[in-house]
Amino acid sequence: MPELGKYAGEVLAAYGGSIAILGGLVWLSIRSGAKVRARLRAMEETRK
Amino acid sequence: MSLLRAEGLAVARGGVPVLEGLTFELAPGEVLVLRGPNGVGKTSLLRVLAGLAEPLEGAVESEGAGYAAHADGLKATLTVRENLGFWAELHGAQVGDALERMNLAALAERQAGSLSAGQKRRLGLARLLVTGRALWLLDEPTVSLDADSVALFAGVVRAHVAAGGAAVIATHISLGLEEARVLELGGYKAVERAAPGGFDEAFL
Amino acid sequence: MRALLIRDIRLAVRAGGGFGLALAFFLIVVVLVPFAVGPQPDVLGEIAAGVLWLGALLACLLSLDRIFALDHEDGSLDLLATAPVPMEGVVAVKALAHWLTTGLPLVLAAPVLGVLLHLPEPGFVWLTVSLAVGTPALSVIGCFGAALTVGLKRGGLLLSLIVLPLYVPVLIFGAEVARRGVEGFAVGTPLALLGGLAAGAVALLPFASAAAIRINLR
Amino acid sequence: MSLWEYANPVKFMATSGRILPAFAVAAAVVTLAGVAWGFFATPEDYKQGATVKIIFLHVPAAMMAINAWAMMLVCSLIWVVRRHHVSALAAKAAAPVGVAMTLIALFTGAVWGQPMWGTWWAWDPRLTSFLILFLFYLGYMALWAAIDDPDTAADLTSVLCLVGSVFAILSRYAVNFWNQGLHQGASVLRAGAVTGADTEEKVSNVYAVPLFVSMAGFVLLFIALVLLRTRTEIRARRIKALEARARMADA
Repeated sequence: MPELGKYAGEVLAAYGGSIAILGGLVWLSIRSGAKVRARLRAMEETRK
Repeated sequence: MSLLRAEGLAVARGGVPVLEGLTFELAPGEVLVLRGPNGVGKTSLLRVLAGLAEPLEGAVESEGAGYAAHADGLKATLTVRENLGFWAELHGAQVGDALERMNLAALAERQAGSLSAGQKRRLGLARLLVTGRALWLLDEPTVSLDADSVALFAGVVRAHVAAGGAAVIATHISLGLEEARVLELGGYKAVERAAPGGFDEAFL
Repeated sequence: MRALLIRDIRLAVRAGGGFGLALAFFLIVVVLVPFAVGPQPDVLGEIAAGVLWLGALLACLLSLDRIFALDHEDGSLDLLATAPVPMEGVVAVKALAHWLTTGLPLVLAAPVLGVLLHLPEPGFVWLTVSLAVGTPALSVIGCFGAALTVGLKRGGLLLSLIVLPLYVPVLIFGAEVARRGVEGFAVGTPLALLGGLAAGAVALLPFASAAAIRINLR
Repeated sequence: MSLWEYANPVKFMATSGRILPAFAVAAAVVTLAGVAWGFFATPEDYKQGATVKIIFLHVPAAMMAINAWAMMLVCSLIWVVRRHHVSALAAKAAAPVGVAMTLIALFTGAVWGQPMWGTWWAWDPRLTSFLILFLFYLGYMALWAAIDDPDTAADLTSVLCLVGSVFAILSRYAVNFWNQGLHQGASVLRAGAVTGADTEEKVSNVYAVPLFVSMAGFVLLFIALVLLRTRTEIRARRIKALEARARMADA
């Protein structure tokens, strides 16, 4: 852990918040991707 | 000389092809009645013929048409004469005897909102007369008309056609227009084509 | 085209046409401001120009969804599209009708409401001028938003969400003219920018609006 | 062999499926490397203290917030001119990524501004422009969500994107003008002191190198996310088409 001095709170908040936003976006993208993929696969199965 | 020519027309509704392979021509003095079950694409076809929508394939040739659909484009707070006058001026024409021919002369100064459903419908058809267009595209024009009004309407169409006009009419009921050609749309229903490799540009 | 203008104005001023609603809304907003910030004349005078511009903008927004929605519902828009007039012209005329029935009354009412807010003396002329130049831009930009959302059932809120960011430059330059007028500074630069913006919007946006209408009618 | 081949969804799905894992791994590695380098291995600035570390998130996010919109603009143009569905869907897929980047830029900016300017928010031209950009993203996404027919939605959002781009640029200049008009001489608060081009001139290589790594990471991350999301959108579009087919077969 680096020495952050008196601004530790700000720096950690900035990193934490940004990682949360990015992580949320990645998670949502992957989850919706998996859902849609499964639905399409099920549909193609029933079509055959 | 033809007023309307459709060539190899394919029509979609909501992105899905419903009709394809339609080719026909309409000369002055002809009436074409579109028949087919609900959802076959009569309205979609008429909108393509009117130039409101693009065909999926093929081409439409016409010099502009008077179009009339379920909604009449009437404004409730304008009088009958004002409603009609607006459309006449927009088409660079005169109201003339359109009110008399549709049996609306007595109602000319009434607000359109106070008319009965049948009277509104007649006013909507009177609007066609003032467009001055030779080709009429009519989507269920006789909905909410009584027997007398249907006869009146058929008379107007006959007069229009006799004067060198033409009409395409989508309808369920018989209009008593014996001279009309009938186009059964069921035979032009688009079929699903094999989709090579799972996808193509249209995702089908 | 003249027929369309006359019809739209007639429809707006007849019963139920919504004429005066925007004006009443503008009045109410201005009356509410002192309740919110206090009755001190100097405080009110300082914010008056900005409040009047914002009030006019919101009042203009209020009536946007009527521009095309009613004509779409009753089929008039289909019939206009098949009439021998270009859709660009129809859109431009409808925006003009909207301005004549909404924007122009707001411009005329603004100085009167300025009195209520203790707008400083030198501000009256430039407030009126800035609104007179800016409100046509508000009408054509709003017309574009209305054209985009015409086919939607619950388009009202979406219309605001789309149109308000587009209003930012007009609001900035318009309010700047009024504020500089109040403080007695030269207004030339922001007024020229506002005028250029309005002229550009009036000249070009009808093409985008007409394209959006055609897409929605398909 | 031309770029337009990838306008074919089949081709696009096949190729993107092959390259996506590589991009995902590269994005993860480079982003983490850049951000971690910035966080752990950079010294404190003599004036800003440890807050200087925030630029390793703030600058790349701000850059991608604008680039995402630019990409949407290009995709919208391609859709309008050549009507390739993949292009329209890629624009749709990029919007939420752009929003997230804008949010990060705004959030890190506010957190940085608190100790430096003594306020969470200043109506500085740059910050204000990003707030307006955020509103444009919201309107664009809301319009996509509101329209049922996918092709109509693609058309209308493209028109909005084109017009919105012009107005976004106008807003940028208007905001600049507006702020200078208000606070003449108060340019100490200009965000330019820490962002964008100014940084590279002011700040030594100690910060510049990890910043470039982080920026490269964000670019890769953006590409990977847009590929993934575009694949999802293409599948969702196909589901819609199949459902429409089924409805038609019933009728």
